Amino acid sequence: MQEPLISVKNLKKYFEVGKGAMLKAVDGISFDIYPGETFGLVGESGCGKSTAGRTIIRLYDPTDGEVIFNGKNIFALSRHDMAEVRRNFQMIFQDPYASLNPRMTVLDIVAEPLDIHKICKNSKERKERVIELLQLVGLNDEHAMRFPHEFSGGQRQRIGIARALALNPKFIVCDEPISALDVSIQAQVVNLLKDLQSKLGLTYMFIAHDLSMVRYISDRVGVMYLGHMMELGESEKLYDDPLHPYTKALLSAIPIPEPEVQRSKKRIVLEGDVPSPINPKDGCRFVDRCAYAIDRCRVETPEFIEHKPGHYAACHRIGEI
Amino acid sequence: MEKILEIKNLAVSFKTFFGEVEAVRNISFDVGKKETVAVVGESGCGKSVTANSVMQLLPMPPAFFKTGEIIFKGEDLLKKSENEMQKIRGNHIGMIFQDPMTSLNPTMKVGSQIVEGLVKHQKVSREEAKKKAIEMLKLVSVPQPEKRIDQYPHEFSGGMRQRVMIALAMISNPDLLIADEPTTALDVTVQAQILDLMKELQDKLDMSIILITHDLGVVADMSDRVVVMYAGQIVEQGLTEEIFDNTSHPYTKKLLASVPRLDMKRDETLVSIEGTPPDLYIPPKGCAFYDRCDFAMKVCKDNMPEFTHHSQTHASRCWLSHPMAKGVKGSEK
Amino acid sequence: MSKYLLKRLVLSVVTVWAVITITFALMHSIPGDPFKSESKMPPQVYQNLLSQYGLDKPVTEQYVIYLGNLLQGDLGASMKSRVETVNDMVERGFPVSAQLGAQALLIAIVFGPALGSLAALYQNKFPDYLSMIIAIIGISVPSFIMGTVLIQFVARNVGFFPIGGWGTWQHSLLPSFALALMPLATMARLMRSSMLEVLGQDYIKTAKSKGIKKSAVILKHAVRNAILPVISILGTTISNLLVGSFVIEKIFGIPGLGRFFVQSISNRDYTLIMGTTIFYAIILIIMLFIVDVAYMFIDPRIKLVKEGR
Amino acid sequence: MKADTNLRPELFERAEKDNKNADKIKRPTIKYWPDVWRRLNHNKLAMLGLVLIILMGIMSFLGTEISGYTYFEQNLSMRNIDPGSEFWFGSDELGRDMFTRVWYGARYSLAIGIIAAFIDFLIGVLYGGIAGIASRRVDSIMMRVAEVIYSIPYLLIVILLSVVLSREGGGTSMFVLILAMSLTGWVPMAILVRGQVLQLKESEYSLASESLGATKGWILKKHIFPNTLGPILVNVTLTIPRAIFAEATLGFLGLGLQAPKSSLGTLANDGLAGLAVGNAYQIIIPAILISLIMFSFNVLGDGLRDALDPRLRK
Repeated sequence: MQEPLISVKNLKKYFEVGKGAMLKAVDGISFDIYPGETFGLVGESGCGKSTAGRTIIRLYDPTDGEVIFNGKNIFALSRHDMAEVRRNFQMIFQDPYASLNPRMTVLDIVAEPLDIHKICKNSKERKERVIELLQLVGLNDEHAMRFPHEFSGGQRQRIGIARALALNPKFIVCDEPISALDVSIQAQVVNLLKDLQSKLGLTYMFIAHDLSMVRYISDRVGVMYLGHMMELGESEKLYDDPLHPYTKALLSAIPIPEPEVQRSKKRIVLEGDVPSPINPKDGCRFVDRCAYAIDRCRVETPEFIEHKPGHYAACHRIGEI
Repeated sequence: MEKILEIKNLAVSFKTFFGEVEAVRNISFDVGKKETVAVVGESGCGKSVTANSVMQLLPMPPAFFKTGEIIFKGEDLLKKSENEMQKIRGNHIGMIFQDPMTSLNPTMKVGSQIVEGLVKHQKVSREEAKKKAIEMLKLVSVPQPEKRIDQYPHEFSGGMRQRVMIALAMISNPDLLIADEPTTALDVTVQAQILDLMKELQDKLDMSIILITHDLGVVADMSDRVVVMYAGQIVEQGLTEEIFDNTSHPYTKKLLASVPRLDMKRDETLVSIEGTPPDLYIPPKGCAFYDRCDFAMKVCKDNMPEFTHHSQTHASRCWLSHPMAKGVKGSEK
Repeated sequence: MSKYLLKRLVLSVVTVWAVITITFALMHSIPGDPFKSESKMPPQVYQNLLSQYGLDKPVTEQYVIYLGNLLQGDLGASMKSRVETVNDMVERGFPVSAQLGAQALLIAIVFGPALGSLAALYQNKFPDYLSMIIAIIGISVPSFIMGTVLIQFVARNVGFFPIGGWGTWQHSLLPSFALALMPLATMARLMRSSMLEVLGQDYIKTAKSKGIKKSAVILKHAVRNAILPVISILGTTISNLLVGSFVIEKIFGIPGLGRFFVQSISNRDYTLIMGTTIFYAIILIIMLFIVDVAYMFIDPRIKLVKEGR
Repeated sequence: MKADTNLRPELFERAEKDNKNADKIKRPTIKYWPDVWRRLNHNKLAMLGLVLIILMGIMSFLGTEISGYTYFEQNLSMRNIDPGSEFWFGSDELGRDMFTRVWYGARYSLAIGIIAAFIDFLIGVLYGGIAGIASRRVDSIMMRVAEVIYSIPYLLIVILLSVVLSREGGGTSMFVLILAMSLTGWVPMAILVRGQVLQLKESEYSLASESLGATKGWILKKHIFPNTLGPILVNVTLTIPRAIFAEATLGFLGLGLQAPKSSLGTLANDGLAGLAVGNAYQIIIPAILISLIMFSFNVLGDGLRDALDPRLRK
């Protein structure tokens, strides 16, 4: 079997929100990401998927856990060593309006990673590299001297992608890169990402709440709920044959753009909202909204185990339901 | 079918510093009794402006009506005075908005916000109003309504707030509900709850719904008929099945193809629409989709296509449907 | 909520203590002692005076004694006026100043937000321009100039208004107005921008969609929310009014605490300055505290904002 | 279809175009500060303020030179002369030329306002910046301290300090006035800067920069500082009139500069005495000048705020 590019082990990230209140955004998740694949991470707002992405590339200091890259735990690296590793990890952000500094030209924005790591010897080389990157994402040198506010949302997101590519990274965390965009533009960006992946051999972690898009782009998908990983598996298998009651409900909630299918399908409607991640109780995180919950679910947190080859889930009642 | 709302030749513009923006350009459609009509399109296509025009909630100036009629139960709303409109808003037509986090007054108790319209329209007493507020919260399945009416919006979650908004819009039992992207800001599981709730209430209360959305899945779920808007115009309209199964306009086709489906193979490519919609400061003379259309013909650039009727209910605005375009790539069904 | 109140209370007490200590330290950092300048005083008398005011003791002990006295409500003696204590002057002057301040505050609170709302509702129309002209005059013309102008051009020409002094309610009109103008202008400007922002909010649209009257939309939804930032600057406003009252009382010859304070400054009556300053500080900090508490009741979200996050 | 008559078959051929053109931006590029300047230029009131500030700035130096008098030269035979060709703004009760004294006073008032605003700026940016980037505990302590300082009434402290630091019977030196004003005046700036830094630190472009491997210093320099510049500038512009107003009030209360030096506040104070004996011009002229200065800086500050408002930038 292939060696994973990145191995996430028991990752935890808590935030202190006042006295004795702990927001457990990510609470012990583990998974591997293999080279060249797209690993999708889905879940509803507040499930901790973005925090997980940010913690993995050490934008946030982890509370606990390990991320193994090239045989080393990057959380244990010194600042200096981390700077080297960091060049391999990049990130694309959700809001193309907020993630580009409004006061910098596109040239300076895309060149920022080059400047930080002092890669280019002179301004000519720098500019050439930037234009090369812009062309890679379908923009050109005409756009280099302009400011972010002159671009449309999709164009901005492409600028963000060009910036992320500047250091020839191996791994890119895409944090909801399309959720702020219009439907017709989403496809542009997703196609570009796929295209770049095959061209440059990139590995993605694709975070989103749009389940259909995640299925389309990902090889494997993890489903998060309130800081826990509920289910993980190859995307088609997970979507066709979900194991966890939460995944089932989530999938059945997606409205399908085909009237006959949508109207004839039976929907599992979950009661209530996602509970607060502040000081969550022991036991399964989904217990309050789960139709199959038994007493055991309230006391014992289900283990995350492999039920079918490559298909993991955390539920006491798999097989029974 | 009995029509409850007819929009005829509506054109709405905004006066701005740079000139006139033609946000809605001569649209016509109607809504039947107990019918759900979805208005679909991308941001800036004029769908929200249309919704707000019916309620006359557009800021004027800068907005102004250029032409058109909005006939609601036989009367033209555009001819009504502000006072007359107030008797219709919240009473005969209710509205819910996109973002439940910002559409409730943060400093007013939820109960008072729900009944405020009722108190005005039906002059009910405080006691009755309170009873009615509790009843409405029960109707939209907010738990513990007796306690909840005395709370403030920030004590509610997003999904619960949208339920409150629905209660607020429905309290006077309106004939028409305008829902402007009611589930866009919500998670999928909550979206499913809200959509179910809307359908249930529609059955119970016999009302019509105009559903403004960009989510084709929601459209497929909810609507009887669909109006597709692009650059301030209607490019296609028809029964939901006609729009999805018998798509005519290239824009609608591309829009449908750009959404990934759950049964799609992973190696299929998503269709993307290159470029962006035109700037409505200077609306194009011809077809607005010309720049992004794969099948554009020479005629499309400077000549505005008329509607071609494919059935009693289905029409689209495209030159490819013209008899002279027979045989041109894209004209085949 | 009570936790926040308590925190706020503790902070207020600390502030009061800080003011007392700073004031005390400043007043005792003046080289020499206040009686040195009174020429040719017999040494015995001088010693007596020192011990009478406790000035012969070490500074730290004086500080403790002073704090103790303050706790009992004793603001100290005046050095120049041997008959009246600071407490006497406060008793005499404060009611006058308080009335003046309260009237000015009332004028500002009533007319400031009203003008600001009007300006926002009629943005870029005549009422907007008019309100903003008033507001610009209000922030540009310091109160001592406004006061002088009012005496010169209004009081001298209109017999209705007395030129100065204090007594009837007519006496208080012009000074209250002169004092109110700057806070009124500040509030009007703040209210205008706040109102414009609120009018663009989604919940205003919701309110309109209910079909309620325009006036109800404005009063119950817009003004109610737009006034919050105005209330949050009330503390600063009160502080400005207080200082403004020094000036106004001087111009109009009003026998308020402010005038005593100004006189004590020109007389270099250090104990009086110290006592009055501390009294002012305490009053102000109490006002700030009240404003804060009031704000908490008016804005239901504040509990979350201040405690949670 | 009415247009049918004009339709020729060749119109129904594929149009030759490619969709690649869709990314082209037609409008010319606009840089940030030129755009702000353009916006400010549209604001007539703000421009009036700017012009007045420049004029008054020039006059505060030139004005004392062109009258032929000095600000301290007394001429007891020429007391209380009305404005005219002899004394353009009249003379005061000691026979000094008001024109020279007013501009001399304006120079002091402006200098005090600008220097005090500058010191507030320095301390405020430093303190607020440190609080913004420091750990949450340090930040919380720093803000508590600032809050305590801020709830001490500003002018009360200024008065107290002026009393303590000035010599008996004499006036207060400019240094003391500025020191006194800066003692609490920096707090609003610090609160503003801290808020901005906290907000920008969490902004996605700062996070993006961090994810690229940037150090804190880099982010501060490249992302946070340039984006706080606007609000800081507005605040400085609005601090100047506040300091000038404070100085004028002090001068009016008899705590201003020592005669024969003058500021607009002390001139107004002297003028109040003149008013009592019927020489209204002695107070009106400095009053107008103070008001004009306050007006100019306030409208300029407002204009700048509007010009910098990101919501208006589209």
